[in-house]
Amino acid sequence: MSASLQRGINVLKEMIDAPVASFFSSCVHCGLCAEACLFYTETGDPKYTPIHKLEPLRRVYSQEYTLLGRVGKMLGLSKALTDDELETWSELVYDSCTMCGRCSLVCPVGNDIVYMVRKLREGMAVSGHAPKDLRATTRRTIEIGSPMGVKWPAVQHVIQRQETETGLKIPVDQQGAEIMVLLSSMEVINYPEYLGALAKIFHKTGTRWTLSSKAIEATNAGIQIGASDLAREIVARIVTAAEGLGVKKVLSPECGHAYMALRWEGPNLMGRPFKFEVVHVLELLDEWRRAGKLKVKDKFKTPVTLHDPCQIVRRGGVLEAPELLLEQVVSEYRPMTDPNKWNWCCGGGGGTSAIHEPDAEQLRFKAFQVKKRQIEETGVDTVVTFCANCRIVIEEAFDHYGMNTKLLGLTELLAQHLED
Amino acid sequence: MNAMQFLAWVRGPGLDISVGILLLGVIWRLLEIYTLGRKPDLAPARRRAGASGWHTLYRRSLPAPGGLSRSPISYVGGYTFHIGLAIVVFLFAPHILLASSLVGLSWPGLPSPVIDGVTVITLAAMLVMLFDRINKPVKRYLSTFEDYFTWALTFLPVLTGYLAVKHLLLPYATMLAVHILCVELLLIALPFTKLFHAITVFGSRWYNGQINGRRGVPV
Amino acid sequence: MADPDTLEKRLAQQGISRRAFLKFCTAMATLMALPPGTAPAIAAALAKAKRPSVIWLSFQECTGCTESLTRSYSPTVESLIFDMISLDYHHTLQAASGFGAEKSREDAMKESYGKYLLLVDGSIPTKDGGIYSTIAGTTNLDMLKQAAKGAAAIISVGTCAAFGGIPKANPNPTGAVAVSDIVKDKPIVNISGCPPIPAVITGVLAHYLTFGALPELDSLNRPKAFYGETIHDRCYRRPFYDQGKFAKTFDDEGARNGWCLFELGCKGPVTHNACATTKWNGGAGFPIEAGHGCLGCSEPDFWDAGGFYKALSMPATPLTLVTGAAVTGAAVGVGISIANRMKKGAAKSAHQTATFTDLEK
Amino acid sequence: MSLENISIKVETAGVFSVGNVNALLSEIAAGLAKVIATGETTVIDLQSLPFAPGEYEQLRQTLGQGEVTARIEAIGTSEVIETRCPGVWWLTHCNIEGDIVADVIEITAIPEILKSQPEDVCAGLDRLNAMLSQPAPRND
Repeated sequence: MSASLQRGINVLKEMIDAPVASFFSSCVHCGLCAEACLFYTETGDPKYTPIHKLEPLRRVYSQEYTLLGRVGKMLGLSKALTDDELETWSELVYDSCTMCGRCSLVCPVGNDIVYMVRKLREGMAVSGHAPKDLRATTRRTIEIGSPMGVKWPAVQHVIQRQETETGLKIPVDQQGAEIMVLLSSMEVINYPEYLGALAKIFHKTGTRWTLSSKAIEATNAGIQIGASDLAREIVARIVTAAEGLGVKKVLSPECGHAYMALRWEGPNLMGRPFKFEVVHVLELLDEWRRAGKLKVKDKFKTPVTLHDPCQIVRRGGVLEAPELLLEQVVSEYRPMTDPNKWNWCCGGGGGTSAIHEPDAEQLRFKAFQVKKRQIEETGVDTVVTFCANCRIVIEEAFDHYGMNTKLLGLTELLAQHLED
Repeated sequence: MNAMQFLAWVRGPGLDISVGILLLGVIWRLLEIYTLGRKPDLAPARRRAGASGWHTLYRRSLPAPGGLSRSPISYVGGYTFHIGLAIVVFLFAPHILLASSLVGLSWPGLPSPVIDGVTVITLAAMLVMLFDRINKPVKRYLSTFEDYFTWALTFLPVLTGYLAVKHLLLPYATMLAVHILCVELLLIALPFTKLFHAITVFGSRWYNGQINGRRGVPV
Repeated sequence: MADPDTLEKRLAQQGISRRAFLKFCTAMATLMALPPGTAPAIAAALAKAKRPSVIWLSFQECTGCTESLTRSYSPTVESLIFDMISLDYHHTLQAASGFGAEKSREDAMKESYGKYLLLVDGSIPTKDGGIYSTIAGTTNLDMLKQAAKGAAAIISVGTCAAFGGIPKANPNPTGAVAVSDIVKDKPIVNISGCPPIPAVITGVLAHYLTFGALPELDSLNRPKAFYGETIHDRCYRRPFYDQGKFAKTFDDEGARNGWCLFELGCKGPVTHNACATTKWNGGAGFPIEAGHGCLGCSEPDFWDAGGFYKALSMPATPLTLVTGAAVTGAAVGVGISIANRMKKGAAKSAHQTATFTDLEK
Repeated sequence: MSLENISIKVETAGVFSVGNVNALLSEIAAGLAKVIATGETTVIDLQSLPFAPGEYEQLRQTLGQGEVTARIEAIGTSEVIETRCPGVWWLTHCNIEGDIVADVIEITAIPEILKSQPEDVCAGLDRLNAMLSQPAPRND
């Protein structure tokens, strides 16, 4: 079996619902969503207008689910969707959309545009129009268990190193632990100190926690590419492991879309609520902070600013915790313009960072200019964030632009300054 | 057909037909759109969605932070012509009379000179919006025939209404008839074009507010 | 050799002074709604005016127009004008009857062929060969056609002759039409109104008499001098309209304060006539001054224009399609809704679970 | 039962303040300025103006009565009044029955109608000469 246009359209027909119909019926082509999209603001190319990226979905909606559209299609007044068009749109739906959801926030008629992009990607994926890099990533996640091809032995190696560095035991497959911790491949490869930081914090709070050898990977390429069937398979691994261990909470790591995949999409993919709670690491830390369990010995002296990862803040709803935690540990925090839910994307969300085509990469760097401006306006040279993907994208961009700016993970920063 | 026959037709059968089509279209389209249904969200809500939908209904009436300076014409023009239209449509004495004869409700209106002024401002704002649509790359790129067509359908009733009241161009009776005819065309087109946003805007904002409200994000 | 038949000579013969003649010309200017400064021009023109023959035909009418004219409150001027015309046939006013009357009409038509002025009041029934109104065995239709042939011009007096009027109102059982629907090859002046203002009738006659030509006309062939503006434009209650002050009933505070009658159905805004300035009954007033809205009687089809007590902005007829439209809309909506759900259901059934190989073509 | 037994309450309309009088006074002022500047006469036909009930009387009161009042008896009575504003004349022409046939305000030094007309002067002279040419009555 293989991808086909017909399968794509069929999936779109499944995906279209009352909100989609309402949104398309409300659009007045005011173009304000363009101003919210970093791919438009940084390039000035009108084809990056968010609502325009949804044209294929709109066509299917109109032709399949409206009486006038059906009649028009029958009379040959509107053309059916073609593979060529979808191929053209692939760039708009994947390369130039990070599903950051900023457009959904500004639309004057209230259209949730990113809600529809997510649906359109379903059709794009099974009609074979997802970028090949994303397809490869998805394949690795399904076959190997991780988008970056990280296997359990590699994780074990990280565990051992962090145990040595912290002098603390990192539990694995502990039946009845309170919290099961997930990691993202990026953390395993690029930021292993995150695991050590967690071990320290759990040790100080006396929390019984565990990793699972069956489900270490939190990221979900199925969500990014827009294939729910695959996303479900990936989520199911975590659900099986967590429910098998009988944990109360599953800790989503510093990774944007992982939180989206598990916290908000997971139960819908599985078709049932979970028997455990999905918590983002910052939510947990903030809970402890409020309970007085998180005391810092000193503060980070360098002024910092905060980059809010879209999927955790704007789309995930972890709105206040990051700033409250940051203010606890730094002596000077200078918010960016458009902070919190209004923040601009790093340019690499929604699977975009996995696309390594030269055009897509150049576009990503161009889109990063908005973040660059935001950082420069604060006048600081240290940026804190809490998404491994954002970190990679931002660091790449720092290199690209030759910026001498440091980037820190919030959890690690906290761990470093905790009371002994 | 002379002016009075024309006027009698638009006030009689014309109004009947257009209001009929409007009603037919609105009910049809509302059912068409909102019976598509949606799956229940099985993810446990961070916070009960509660009145999030209603909040968003209100919140989206205000410009997004920074939006006003980034798209001043869209916002200022948009506000001006929407508010202007509302004032002219709902606070001009003869219109109130029409409403009271159709639905039995009446409310105080504004003096004619005020309505005149608002009408001129509304027309100007609509012209600016048209100019902006042609001038601004994004808007021009997005625009289809429908965008210009619906603009004309909205502009003409205001223009002809003004000309009728001011006795310009055509004799009053003829212009009044043309005005009513233009309004009738607007009513007929409303359910089947983007003008339907006048109704679905509430549903769309509500959905957006509700979807994101469960996640704890006030949109 | 002075023509003894000019007005100036006749007045002089009657011992009327030049000063009296000037006064008369001032009155004429007022009558014709000409600027008062034109009196000298009128005087000059009148000095040469001839005495035309006039034939007045009454068809499907109520004699209200004749009543209006003969009860005019400035009889001296009118009588002077009637002195100036030779009214050769008017079956209500003339003394002769029967064959004698008809003969005088035929004689006048023969003698002044091509020169006489034809005044018509009443509409002309055309259904069934026009048999619904006959005079001396001749249908109105035939009589009009005959009389029109030799006429220099035709003046349609009253809305019936001008636009068909009440006889033409729905369902128009006699197939009534206006003079202008039958006569196409003669200049026609419509002096509409039900009845027309007497001063307007005499004003048009005076104009013809004075200048030997018809006055300037609007698109409905009405003299612009009298029908150039709407009642609304010249109404003394207009400021209340502009302020948005409307009487809601005929006995409310607004009505007592003389507020605008628009909401009570006044057709002033769409009615062209001189009532608001010329007024009726010797200047006593006009309908709006008496507290009643204008009916719009000088406009075509005023009888069927959606009700005298319905404001212009209100529906002329009740909305009848609303219920049917709502039911149809609901039916269409439910239909498409069911079809959509079936289609979506089918799409779900057709769903094949995707594997990663399904992402490749 | 006679009509007197029916109690009828007569209500007179108050003066409407719709602004016609002021507009007209401005027009009159402009006419006066024109007379001063160019000597050109302005004539305003009061019957072609839309007066609200009471406004006509209000105008009459405002303009008032000045130094000159004249009556002309020619196919009915005409009353010529100079108002309190010299140069502003109010002419009311009535027919033999006493109905008003023309009602105008003339802004000029002296209304044309007051002047003796050359034709009438000639006619008067003719009549006088005719009288003179008759043999004088003999005193018996």
